[in-house]
Amino acid sequence: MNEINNSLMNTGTLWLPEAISDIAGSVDSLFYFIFWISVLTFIGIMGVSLYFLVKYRASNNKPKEKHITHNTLIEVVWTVVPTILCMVIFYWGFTDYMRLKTAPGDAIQIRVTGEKWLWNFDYANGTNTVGELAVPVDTPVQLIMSAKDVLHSFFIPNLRVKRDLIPNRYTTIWFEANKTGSFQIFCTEYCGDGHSNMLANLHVMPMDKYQDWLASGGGSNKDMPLAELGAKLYKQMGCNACHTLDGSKSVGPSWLGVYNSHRQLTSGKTVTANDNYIRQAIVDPGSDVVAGYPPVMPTYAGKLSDRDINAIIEFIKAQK
Amino acid sequence: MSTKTIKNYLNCETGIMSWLTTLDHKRIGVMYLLFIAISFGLGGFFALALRMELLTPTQLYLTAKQYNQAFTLHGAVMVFLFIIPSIPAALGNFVLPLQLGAKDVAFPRLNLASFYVYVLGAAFAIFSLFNGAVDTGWTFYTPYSTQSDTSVISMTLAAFILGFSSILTGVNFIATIHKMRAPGMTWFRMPLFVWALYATAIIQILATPVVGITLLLLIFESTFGVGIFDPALGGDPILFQHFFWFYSHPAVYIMVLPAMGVMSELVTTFCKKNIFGYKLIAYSSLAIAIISFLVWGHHLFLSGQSSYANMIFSLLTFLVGIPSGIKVFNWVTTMYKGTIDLKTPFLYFLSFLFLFCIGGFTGMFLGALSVDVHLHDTYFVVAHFHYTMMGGVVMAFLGGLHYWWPKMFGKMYSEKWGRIAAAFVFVGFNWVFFTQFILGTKGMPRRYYNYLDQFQPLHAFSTMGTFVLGTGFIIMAVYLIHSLFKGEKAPANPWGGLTLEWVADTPPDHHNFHETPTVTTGPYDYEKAGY
Amino acid sequence: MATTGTSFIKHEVAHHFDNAEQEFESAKLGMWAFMAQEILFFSALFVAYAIFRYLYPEAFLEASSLLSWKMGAFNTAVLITSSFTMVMAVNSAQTSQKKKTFNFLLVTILLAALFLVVKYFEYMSKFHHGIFPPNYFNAMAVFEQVPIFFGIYFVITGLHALHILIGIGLIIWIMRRTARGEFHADYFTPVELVGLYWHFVDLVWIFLFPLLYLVG
Amino acid sequence: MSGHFIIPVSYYVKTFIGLLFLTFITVLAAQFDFGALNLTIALLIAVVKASLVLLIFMGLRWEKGFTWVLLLGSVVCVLIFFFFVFADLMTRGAIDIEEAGFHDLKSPVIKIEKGHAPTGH
Ligand code: HEA
Ligand code: HEA
Ligand code: HEC
Ligand code: CUA
Ligand SMILES: [Cu+2]
Repeated sequence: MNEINNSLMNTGTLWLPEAISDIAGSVDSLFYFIFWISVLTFIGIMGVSLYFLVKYRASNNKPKEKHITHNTLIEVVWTVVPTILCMVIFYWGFTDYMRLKTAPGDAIQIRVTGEKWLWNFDYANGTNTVGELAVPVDTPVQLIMSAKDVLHSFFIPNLRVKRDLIPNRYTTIWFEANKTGSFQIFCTEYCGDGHSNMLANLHVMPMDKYQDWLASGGGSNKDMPLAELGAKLYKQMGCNACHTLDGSKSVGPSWLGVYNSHRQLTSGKTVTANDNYIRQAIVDPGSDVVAGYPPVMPTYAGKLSDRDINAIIEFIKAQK
Repeated sequence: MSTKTIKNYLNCETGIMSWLTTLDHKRIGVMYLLFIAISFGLGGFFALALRMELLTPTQLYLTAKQYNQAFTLHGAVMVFLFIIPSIPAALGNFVLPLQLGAKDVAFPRLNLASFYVYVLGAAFAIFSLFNGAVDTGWTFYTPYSTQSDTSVISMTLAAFILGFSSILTGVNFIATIHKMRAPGMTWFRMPLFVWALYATAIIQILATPVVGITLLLLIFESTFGVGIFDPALGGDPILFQHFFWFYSHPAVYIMVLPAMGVMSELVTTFCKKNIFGYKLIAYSSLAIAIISFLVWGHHLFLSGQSSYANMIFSLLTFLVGIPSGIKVFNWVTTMYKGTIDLKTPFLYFLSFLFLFCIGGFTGMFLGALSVDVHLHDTYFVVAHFHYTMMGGVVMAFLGGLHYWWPKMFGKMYSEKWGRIAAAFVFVGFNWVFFTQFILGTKGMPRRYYNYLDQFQPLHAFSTMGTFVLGTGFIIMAVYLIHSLFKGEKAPANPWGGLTLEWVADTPPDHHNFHETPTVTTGPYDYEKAGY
Repeated sequence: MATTGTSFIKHEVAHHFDNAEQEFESAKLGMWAFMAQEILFFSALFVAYAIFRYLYPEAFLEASSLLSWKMGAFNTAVLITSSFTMVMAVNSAQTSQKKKTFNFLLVTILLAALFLVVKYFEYMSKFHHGIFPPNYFNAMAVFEQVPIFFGIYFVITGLHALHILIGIGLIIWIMRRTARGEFHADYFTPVELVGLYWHFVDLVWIFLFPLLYLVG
Repeated sequence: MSGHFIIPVSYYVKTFIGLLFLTFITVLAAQFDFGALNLTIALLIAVVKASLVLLIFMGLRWEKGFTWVLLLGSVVCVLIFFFFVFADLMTRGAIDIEEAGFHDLKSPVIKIEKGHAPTGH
């Protein structure tokens, strides 16, 4: 699967990124409606002020006049007109919101679990991915979301959808993408150190491709060389949220030079970071905790196949 | 009682103890001012720190945790230590009794107590800074805040204590406004700044205790567990957000209402015109205060709040725009056929008008449900609230500060440098934050330490603006401090203001007025004054 | 109303007020504003209570049955009585009856102390059965949300008890001033204000008693 | 003389007796089960008691307008607080039917049916 190919900055209109669903388009219309009302009112207010500033400067001597302190008509106008505008905006915003909120009954359902700091996606057929959400184009998709630890929020800018994930509770969003390609997913509810690395990719693909993808258990990596797969998993599984490759300390230790080095554990023991140790660190992170770090790494048991783990080990080896 | 001497409140007693134990509202106001300036510097320091980090998409010089602490402390310091007390406690304390023609606030001792409560709260905040800081965001959302290993408890305690300082100020102002008005000063002869402080005081009294108890509950939650915010026990984390915003939304009007009051003073004085729609402005302050209690849910649109509640809150949110608009239009109309004098305070008035309108209009974007789905928790929100808080409230604060500076210290500052600094601040501010509107609509989430490479040009541009803004503040600090020592002596009424504080000496006497003034007209009767 | 007796101290109106009337009214207004603040302070707790009672009615029923309503009822009576003695103290101060004021205040304090003693035994018996705030809760309960009830219970009664402690402090303070003869028909503001505060404490309990002890 | 009012002691005595009596009624009423009315009855009595304390002991009855405004204002605020929080709580999942199907978790999405409150961890 390719990297994100649709930039947020360079597509779409001046203000908004490209919209890839009908509702997103409608949201944009409202955005621009408010935008132009604001711009016009703003120019009006500023223009009038500027005119007064120039016209009634203290240096412009002017005859003494009775001060105007009331004008019922104008006061009513500037109360009533904004009120009406506001009600229009409210109503429009609300109806679109309900459309954004209420999924059609036949939507494909995908479960999303947010945890510090990665996204899990579970498909009905048992396929499970981390950080990669694939959906068919022109088909309604509903995400049933919940969080494992703290609040997270699932945000796809191109679809104009966003919703918080809450522990012990389900929230949902739905969308129907009308364009294929890869798009950015963000976590937008602050969730700690890895918040800004809690990213994922949305892949919108034609139905047949989607079916293949599902059947192969979330895209086949069979042909990829191990080290390359490791590099891919490093990003896809969210290891990069906590581990750097350049030696700088993040939430977890950097992977630079880890392989075969001596690791000081909180238990007081020192061990060598061989293949077994790394494997253990991945599937049961709580067992050996490196000194100086909090025991916060999630377990990847069940999320990574043996081949995946081997691939990551190869990748870590390569970080010298 | 008041013998005619050249003594004023600044030099009638000397020595540090005479300040620390003073019951004079003017001195207490000045002490607040000092602390608030320091807090602003501290908050600004964190702002610079976090903007620097955002120069590059990945790590520049802070770790993720340090960055998170930086924006949390920036937000918490700016909100709790700086902006909430800024206009009411510093300027209001100084000006309110003077404008009412009173000798002091109703409870001078309580006033001093509220100052010390503030200092105590500040001490806790500083303590938490050195005790591991906080990394929860200024909103302290659960369950993250009950799990974070940083010093959340001391910071929430700080906010709790600071809340009480604010409540005491509110209680004091209510009693003062009701009972201490000079003879002849009816409700509709009160200056609009007083009206604004009155509306503010109501919110302070009725909203602040809720955040107090909320933060207390948070503390208990993380120490003993109360369970009500903890999903693992069957509690509801969204409840915390309800509790928090029940206060914190009205709190934004605690900030902006006094700012609007200052605006009304500035526009009349520098246009030499009776204000347009006095009563409407006064009532709209009350209207805003009341509506402000009904809209807190607009911060929860995407939190899992029910759609019914979303609908109600969205509808009510739009209602706030109307009284705010009334004020804006009234100020503009006041300029009509005025005698406009572009002095430094009036420049801040214009900045406020410009920036607050942008801040307010973008609030309308956020209030619209479907649009908020896209914009929530992006830099658009960051830009919105900086336009209202910094662009609105801080501009008004600076305007008020420059307006009353001669009265406070008896010295004039350099008008030329004042204008230059105002220009720097205005340009720098737009530079930093207008950029962030575009970042936000394009999808850049807030509270992000790392970001996508494609956002870098705008982020870097925004960071550059910070230095222009900072320069403006440094210039200001220099000429204001300079004026204290070398400034020209200020006349009693440098701007030709008509409210009662300009009747008092400059700086005012210890007892404010030599004899209690009697009021016979409205506060802004410039027509009678010959304009 | 003239100051009666020589054992009283004449009250000086603070310099920034025009007269005693203005001083008294400001103080009272300020106190009422503070009371409004107190109402909101407790309101959040009541809202939390209402929500969880609505969500988990059975758990609340079970939890409430673990409390002793007899102790609660007794304490309610104690507080009401103390409110009465307080109001009598204010009345005595208003009529310049120094000795009576002092005695009524004393009784009020004793009643407040009695309330706290009962409360102490109540807490102790809860702790004894492993009923602690949720993090330390280790009692047997059928419903899983029972700890939430007790979380709320401990916070709300704890804060109420704190208010009582503060009240006791305030009453001691006005007792000393009463003994010095500062309060009389011309000046009794502090007595009246402390009275307001004390009644508020009673007010909160009036709601707490049925809500916490008598769920059913 | 405004502000200074001295109320006859008999008022206080009567109020005191009334309050004790109402406490007794509260306890008495709790011994019977009125079903859904239990809470209403308890609250009703509490409100009457509170009003007595406010009006007589705290002297609100003799106070001027603004005190009433303050007090009613704070009560209204509390009601707003209650009302809106409940507006959220009671309608979660209500108009978005799709959402309503998914609360097998022990969570306050919507009210857990009577008798079906989950037990054990
Ligand atoms: C001083 C502070 C201040 C002020 C005054 C305001 C004013 C307003 N705010 Fe803002 N707001 C904040 C500070 C402030 N805000 C903060 C700090 C946050 C984020 C907190 C956080 O999450 O960290 C926030 C967040 C915030 C949100 C939540 C966004 C989100 O997280 O998704 C919303 C949503 O509705 C909102 C709306 C509004 C509205 C409608 C107003 C209105 O009051 C604006 C009214 C003014 C005008 C509209 C302009 C003048 C009017 C006219 C000229 C008349 C003509 C007008 C029309 C025709 C519309 N604000
Ligand atoms: C009053 C409120 C206020 C003010 C004035 C400011 C002012 C500024 N803010 Fe802040 N900001 C908040 C309130 C405020 N902010 C809040 C509430 C948040 C949310 C936090 C959260 O998410 O939890 C936030 C978040 C926030 C962010 C988002 C962080 C993120 O989401 O990752 C950013 C990023 O650019 C930012 C930048 C700035 C900048 C550049 C300024 C500049 O305007 C600052 C200019 C000031 C200076 C440059 C200092 C100058 C002073 C001196 C030179 C010394 C003079 C001193 C003396 C005389 C003693 N702020
Ligand atoms: C939530 C943050 C987080 C994520 C995500 C994370 N880790 Fe870690 N990791 C840590 C922390 C903290 C440590 C150090 C403490 C420990 O050993 O448990 C660690 C330690 C390790 C170690 C031992 C390294 C050493 O220096 O001895 C390995 C190997 C490792 N992680 C691999 C991974 C892999 C592979 C992934 C992704 C599939 C991953 N981690 C994702 C936080 C994380
Ligand atoms: Cu997950 Cu932010
Ligand atoms: Cu708000």
